[in-house]
Amino acid sequence: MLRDWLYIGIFLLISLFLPAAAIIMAALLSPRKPNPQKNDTYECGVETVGESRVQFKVQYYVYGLIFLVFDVEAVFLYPWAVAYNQLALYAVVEAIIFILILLGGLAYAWRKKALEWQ
Amino acid sequence: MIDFLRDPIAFLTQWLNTTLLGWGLSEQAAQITGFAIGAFVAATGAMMFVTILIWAERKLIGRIQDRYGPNRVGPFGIFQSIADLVKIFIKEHIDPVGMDWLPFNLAPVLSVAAVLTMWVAIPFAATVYGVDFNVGLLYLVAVGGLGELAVIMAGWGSNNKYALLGAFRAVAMFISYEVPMVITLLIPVMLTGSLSMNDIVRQQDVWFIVVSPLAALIFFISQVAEVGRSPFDLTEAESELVSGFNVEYSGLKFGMFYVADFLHAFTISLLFSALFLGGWRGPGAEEIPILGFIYFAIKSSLVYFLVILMRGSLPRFRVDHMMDFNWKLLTPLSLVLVVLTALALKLMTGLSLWVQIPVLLVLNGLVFLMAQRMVTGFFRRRRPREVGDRSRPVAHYTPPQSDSEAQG
Amino acid sequence: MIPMSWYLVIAAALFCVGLFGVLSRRNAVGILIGVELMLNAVNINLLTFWHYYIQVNAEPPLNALVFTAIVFIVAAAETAIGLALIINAYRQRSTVIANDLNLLKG
Amino acid sequence: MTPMQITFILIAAVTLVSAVMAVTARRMMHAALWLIATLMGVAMLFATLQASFFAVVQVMVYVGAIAILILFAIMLTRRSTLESDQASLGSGWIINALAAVGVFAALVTAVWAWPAAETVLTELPKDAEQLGLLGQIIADPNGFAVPFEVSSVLLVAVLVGAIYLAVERKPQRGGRQ
Repeated sequence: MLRDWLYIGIFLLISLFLPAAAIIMAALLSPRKPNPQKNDTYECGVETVGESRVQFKVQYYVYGLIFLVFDVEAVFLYPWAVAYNQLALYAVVEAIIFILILLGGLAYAWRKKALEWQ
Repeated sequence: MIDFLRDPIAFLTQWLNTTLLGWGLSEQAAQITGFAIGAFVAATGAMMFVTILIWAERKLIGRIQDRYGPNRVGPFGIFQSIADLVKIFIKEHIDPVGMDWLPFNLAPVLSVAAVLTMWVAIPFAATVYGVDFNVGLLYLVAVGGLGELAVIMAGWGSNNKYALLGAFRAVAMFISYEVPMVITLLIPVMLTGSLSMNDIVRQQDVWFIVVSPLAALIFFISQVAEVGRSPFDLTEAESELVSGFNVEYSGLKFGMFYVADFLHAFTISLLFSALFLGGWRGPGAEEIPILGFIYFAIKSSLVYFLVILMRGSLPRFRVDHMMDFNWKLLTPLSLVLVVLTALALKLMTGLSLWVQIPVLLVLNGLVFLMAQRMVTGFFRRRRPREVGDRSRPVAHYTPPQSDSEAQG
Repeated sequence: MIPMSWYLVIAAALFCVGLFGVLSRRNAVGILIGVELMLNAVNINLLTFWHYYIQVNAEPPLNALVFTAIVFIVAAAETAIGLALIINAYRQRSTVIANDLNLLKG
Repeated sequence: MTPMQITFILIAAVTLVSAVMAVTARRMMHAALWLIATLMGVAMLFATLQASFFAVVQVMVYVGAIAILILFAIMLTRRSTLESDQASLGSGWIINALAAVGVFAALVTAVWAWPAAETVLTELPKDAEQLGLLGQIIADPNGFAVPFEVSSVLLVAVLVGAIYLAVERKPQRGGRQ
């Protein structure tokens, strides 16, 4: 078990190292002649307008929220799914009630037009 | 020699291990060094493999669009990607004004690493896998989600409002499509009773795509969205957001996002064929691992071909349609499917496979038909109100004299 | 291998860093980040004791796992509601500085 | 020092340093990114404890969902955040820091006073985690079925409440506003 995680750690380090090494090598090889126009924020060639402090819509938060709720719920359904073959019918029904409550939440969000991208 | 042909990877691992032991390393150190070398080779191989993927994709897209695709460098243009690689390697790295150094430079690295790290838990053949541990499937989902962080870092670090908008839009899409994916993956887990990828592959006496085609479909769609491939390529909607979260990147840093994109597209094909198409399973794959490897390669290439075909033929979703499609169709559908599958399988315990599978198939078909009827009914009800929206200017040919009418 | 006290000390340190964040951050989102750190410290402790229990009694204490799961769920709930409150307050008062959010003081 | 202990110290250092950065960083965006680093560190600590399931769930739920939600909220409330760049911490932060150090000292003393804390955690057998048993007990009425259903209700309540709070209600025609 620990060995598995050790291997994953090694793999993670290597897969972080490879692209980083490639980028560093490319940065050393490539020319570097910065000038203010080149480094300016890119907006299709026109002069930059304003700063990058744009206001975001609350819709992003709502999607994040629904995602969070479903993710948490689904994650804790996984142990149930692993045990599925050993479970009796009532245990399955319990999980189904669990999912139906979730569906109720989704229906509420739908009715409140929280799923709409305005 | 026969041993080598049957299972080259195991053979090489064995050889490496004995060599390392011969150099006086302890057994543990030898194993770890062996693994590190293997991981290094696999990761480098995966990154090099991208050049072939890019070539194949450009060639195919070219064919779809009635062009030749790359055909100058080498036979069939096969060295085109290598030429591109050299070009992108020596391009200038531009640092935009007001960038945030660490997130800006970490983002490309992280986006590749997030995809590469998935490869450690994918079983390529009966004996060829990095690790086979008890939460492999969830590990793949979790690591796949790390790409979102790279997108956010890129958008934030470049100090550009289009990059930031593009990044947040992309992340909103990725997280939305993760929901149906996570939920449908419950079905293979229920059928297997394990989260280990190798167990899931081993259990597929009947491919899970046959047992639950609808789950496979939902998983496939959400995975394509997760990669941000067409028709879900809002991340690089040139016409709307200059080019998405990676506008400010140049040189190899930009290239790394591309590498991550192509590698991710192939990785989802690997995942799909491992989870739903039986992975490395096939006649003789248990005894001769190399055969399993070949089966797996063929299956994933077919899935990858499908992904390319979708990219070449489907128009881009509008962002609100895409969100509606996910939240109002895929998510409820996957929840209903999980509920019905769980109930049906439990009611049929003890029956033979030949009863269970047709019942599940019929169930999938019914759910699909129901969803299809509901969707068409929904659009039929909405049609009168949307007349103005629905006409497509491209589709009409109007003779010049009635020009003003057509325009009005 | 690692003595259990190391984990407990790390968890305590994480908890105190979180506590410091909760007490002294001016930004309400920062306060929530502090709370997240504290909850994570709790989870480290729970799982350390889970490991310890298996090692001593050779049978898995499922309560620990369920408890950790519930901490996860509560953390998710707390973040979601906390951030929604902050966004709502920001809408009405255009500020997320906790000291300025004193509507109830009158 | 075994290699395992060195790894542990490295992970712990990363976790703690990024935790400190997360509570002191000036810009909220940086604080959130440091928080993500901390959460990854905690996931690695879980992995060293051989709680694989929770290590993975930590990455999925905390890094993949909660941190993303915090990032979204930061972007939504950004204007006010930028104004307050100059002082991220309140005026009494020194007292608070002393209080936190005091709590830490008390906790560490408590750990040291407990002899069992010196137990060396050994490697567990491969199947120690028993996900299947966890799945059985959360669906077992004598086990944790009720808390689990309640947690589902809790999360749906959160969904309803947060949507109610966060989504702007458009002024209704003819109604009071």
